[in-house]
Amino acid sequence: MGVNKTEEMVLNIGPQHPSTHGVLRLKVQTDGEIVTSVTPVIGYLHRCFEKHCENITYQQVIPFVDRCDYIASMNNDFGYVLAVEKLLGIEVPEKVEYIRVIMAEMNRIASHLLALGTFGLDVGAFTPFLYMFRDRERILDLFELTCGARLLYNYMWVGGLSHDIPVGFVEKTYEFLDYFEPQIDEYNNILTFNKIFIERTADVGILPVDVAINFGVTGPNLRGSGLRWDLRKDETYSIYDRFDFNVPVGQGIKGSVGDSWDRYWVRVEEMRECVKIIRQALDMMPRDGDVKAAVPKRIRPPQGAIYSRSETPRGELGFYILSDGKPKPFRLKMRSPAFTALSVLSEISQGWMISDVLAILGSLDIVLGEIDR
Amino acid sequence: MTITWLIEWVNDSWLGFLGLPGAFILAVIIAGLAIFGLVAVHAIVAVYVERKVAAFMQDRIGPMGQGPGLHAGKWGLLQTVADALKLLVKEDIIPAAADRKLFVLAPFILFLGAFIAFVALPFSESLVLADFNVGLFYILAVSSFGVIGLILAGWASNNKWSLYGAMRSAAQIISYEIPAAISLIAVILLVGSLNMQAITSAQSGTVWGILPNWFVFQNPFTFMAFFIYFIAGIAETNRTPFDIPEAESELVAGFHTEYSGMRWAFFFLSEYANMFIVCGVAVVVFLGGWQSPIPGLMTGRIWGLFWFMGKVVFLVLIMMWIRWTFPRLRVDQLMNVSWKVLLPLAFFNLFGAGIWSLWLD
Amino acid sequence: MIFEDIKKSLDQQFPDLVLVAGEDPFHFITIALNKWSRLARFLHNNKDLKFDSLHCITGIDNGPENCLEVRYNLFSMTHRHWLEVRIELDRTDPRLPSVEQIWRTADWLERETYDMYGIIFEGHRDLRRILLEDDWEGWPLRKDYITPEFYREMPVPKDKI
Amino acid sequence: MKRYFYNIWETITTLMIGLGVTFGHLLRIRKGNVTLQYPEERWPQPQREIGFNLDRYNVIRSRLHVDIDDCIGCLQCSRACPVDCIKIEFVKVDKGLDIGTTSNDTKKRLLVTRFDIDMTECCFCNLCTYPCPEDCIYMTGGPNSRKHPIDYEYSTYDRSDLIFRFSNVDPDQVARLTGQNELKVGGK
Repeated sequence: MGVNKTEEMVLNIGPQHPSTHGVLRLKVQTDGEIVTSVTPVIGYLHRCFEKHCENITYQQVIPFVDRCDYIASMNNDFGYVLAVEKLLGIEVPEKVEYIRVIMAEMNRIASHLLALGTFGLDVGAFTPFLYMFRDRERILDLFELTCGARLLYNYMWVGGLSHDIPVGFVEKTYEFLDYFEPQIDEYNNILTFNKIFIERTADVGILPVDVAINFGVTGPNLRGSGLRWDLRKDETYSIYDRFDFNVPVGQGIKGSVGDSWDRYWVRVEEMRECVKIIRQALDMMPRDGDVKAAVPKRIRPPQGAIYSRSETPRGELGFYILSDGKPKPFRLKMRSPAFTALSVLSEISQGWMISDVLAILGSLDIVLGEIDR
Repeated sequence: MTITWLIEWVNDSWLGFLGLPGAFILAVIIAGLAIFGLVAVHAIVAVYVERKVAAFMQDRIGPMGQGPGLHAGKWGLLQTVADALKLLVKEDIIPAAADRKLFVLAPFILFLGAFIAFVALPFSESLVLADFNVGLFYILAVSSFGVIGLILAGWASNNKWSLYGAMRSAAQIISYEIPAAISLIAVILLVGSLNMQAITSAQSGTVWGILPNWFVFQNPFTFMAFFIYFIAGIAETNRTPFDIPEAESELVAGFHTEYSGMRWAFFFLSEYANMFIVCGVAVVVFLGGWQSPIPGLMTGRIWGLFWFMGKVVFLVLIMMWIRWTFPRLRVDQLMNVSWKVLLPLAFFNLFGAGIWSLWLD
Repeated sequence: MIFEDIKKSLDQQFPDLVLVAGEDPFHFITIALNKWSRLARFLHNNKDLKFDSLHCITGIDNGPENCLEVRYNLFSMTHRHWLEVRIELDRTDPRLPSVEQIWRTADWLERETYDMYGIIFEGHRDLRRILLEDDWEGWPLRKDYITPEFYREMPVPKDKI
Repeated sequence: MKRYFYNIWETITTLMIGLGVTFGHLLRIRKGNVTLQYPEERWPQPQREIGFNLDRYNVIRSRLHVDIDDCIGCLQCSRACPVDCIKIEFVKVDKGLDIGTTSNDTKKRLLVTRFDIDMTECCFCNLCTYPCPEDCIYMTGGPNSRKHPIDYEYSTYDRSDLIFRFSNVDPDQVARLTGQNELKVGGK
């Protein structure tokens, strides 16, 4: 059998291809349908984020942070403002913390919906994708109600928020949660437990936990490999210690631990946990308070460097900020979770088929805006 | 209304001066045009229905238009007509690196394969163009002719995606021909004929008291054979969950990546024609062809056509329903399903059907 | 383990390794360039330290007159402690040993640092530009970088109004 | 062998469940439809439960608009803009001259000769509207509807039409008011 080998062919998946989630190019060496090596080529969406940040003030960085992971802007903002607040050493009001958590978790649901939907699309299921987009739209509607924007919010400011939540937001959110929870079962019925979907994803692209850690893979991808590691629990920031929620991990229900199905399943379960957190946060949130009380007039952090990380839907988003005491950051490095997640692709997709490479890519849930920055 | 009847009719009319050869040519042209019309109309309607069905399943409303003018008619009824017109006037692009002759030829070969299969389909009691005694065999033979078109298209495009699509589809269609044919043999065994009309006639009357005596109800083995045939049929028409040759998210558009305009429309047309053929065969062999579902009620030539078309449309709708629900299989899993599940089941069925017919005797 | 303990165990293993240990506002150590390769292996393999996760590699340009710098943020998933390692590099010929084979995540992070600062990681198996084009000239994140007027004869866009 | 048949059974049941879901949606299309037919229906349609009432907004992200009569030329918005899409130039007016007051009764001291916003560059971050002391730069529609209605389509045939020039000062006026052409250019 070993000699029965055909001439290898290089297949360029992307930069324009239906399932590369942006402008990613994969140089795939194939032997028939079997993939022998994958080389991701990135940088097509490079926008000089870090260079840009050195020329604008801390406040002005936020719109650009939004645009890095455009699927989960709220979470990115959250990570950034946490870093700057740590550098400045300011405490934010109670209400701001709650609203931030609600927004971040809502965006986590929206992001996971998109991740799951496009994953379904990658393996050929079109209808669940539209169901998930339909529900994501309702979250975006809520965001639009709050801050006027649907995708790039610039809502969280250093020390506060740009606005208080509007009248009726809390009721609308409860309404959405009541509507959303049964929808998860529907997704499970149509996609998650569909035998074809299981066949396509279970046991495919297994990412062992030690490889995941060595490659710096974080977030749902790491949890899919079976490690119970969530910054919201293990390195609590903001007010996440006040909420009662579980951290779902991959258990290999349909295949082995760490396969594509597990990564998918972790996201599905995480949506339920997000709903739980939002419910608690809405219940506990103080109804009045000034959301701009702690917003500093001028942001001039003292000299020093800080590395701060937070849990976004894609993993651990780190900001390394070096301040020289001026209103503009001296150096701002963003450690994006999707960047490391993509780097593991060539490791775990060898020996699978072309269709599997795209399924694995879908299960890693990358956003090219964040990888290329 | 067979082709012989048509020739005689032409010969007897004022066109009699053409002689028998001329009448033959004219009759063939008339028949061809009629089939082409049917295929085109079916494609236009089916595309519209497919878009609507897909939209409704996805909580959308699909093509819409609420008035004359630029809109495509009320409820978007004229949407596919507009699309067809657009495709007709679109620029015809042939890639520079393509094999020109084969590139041009491929869509027609594919279409031909679907087209000539219509000859043997019995639309009604008397409406069948050529009622040969090997009708079923003929349809099976010519409908796999189209795969040559697919391979040519993939090869001639000189594009890696197209090549992958073509190779996949060749492997796929060849694999699924076998379970499809074997499941049909179970019925042929019971009827003892390959003639389509004979198979249809064998399904008259009732079974189990109330149900029509169709093969799908007649005995458990033919019941299973129907499902095996239908699944294999979906695979033969390259539709989800077996659409790996065109697998949008993997191979961009598979074998027709490089095609545009009318040439692409021919691929589309032949896909829908193929669906019609597969469903037509399923209807004739398993669902009683042009026979009424309530035996004795609403029979006759026109009703026969109505029942036949109705059943075909029903099966086509199920195909659409399946398409818009499922993900796609991987290429090796596809082969697994064919060779390890459908084929053994089909053989088991054949065996069972044989025993059943012996036992009945 | 808290920072003092980490520093103590490092001092035991490598005397006169740590040039500076300070707070800025978080703990860090600055080390000499030539020790990095051995230190990295020690940090990764030592049972008590076990820095199994390399979080971030940050390249820093301290201005045209000053040095380049690379900072590593290490984290231990098992013991949950942090360490920031700083290495200062010569501006004219920035070179330091690669840790790509110890922490595989360093593969891309080092490539990115190389791409932006021109810092050469010796021993990296595939040190190419990652975000920019292969034929890009200059190191964009250095403070003395001048934006080119043209790239492949295409003008670099400027403000319109 | 058992596994083989179990797989077939699992396939059939799970696929049937999936088919059931889509069929349910097919039947419930009247209730479940989420399509908004754009030219006929527009987005803020509270009665259709799509979107919300405009009064409920905090803010809207739309086209920037400047009430130029209220502008005092303080450059705050231009400084706040992260993409530098606001360009302001002004002329200092002699102390004695009166060029009017804003609606907040602030006396204007600077004559804004140029106030251009390039909406092709705008990133809709809303940062410019907060520091304005006279509230004269804002995004149209939503809560600001009474100041300026929303530009719903907000599309043009030409890119240059998206550069909005708000200043209404003509050069003669500048010369008359200042007596000199000493222009102090603002902006970053």
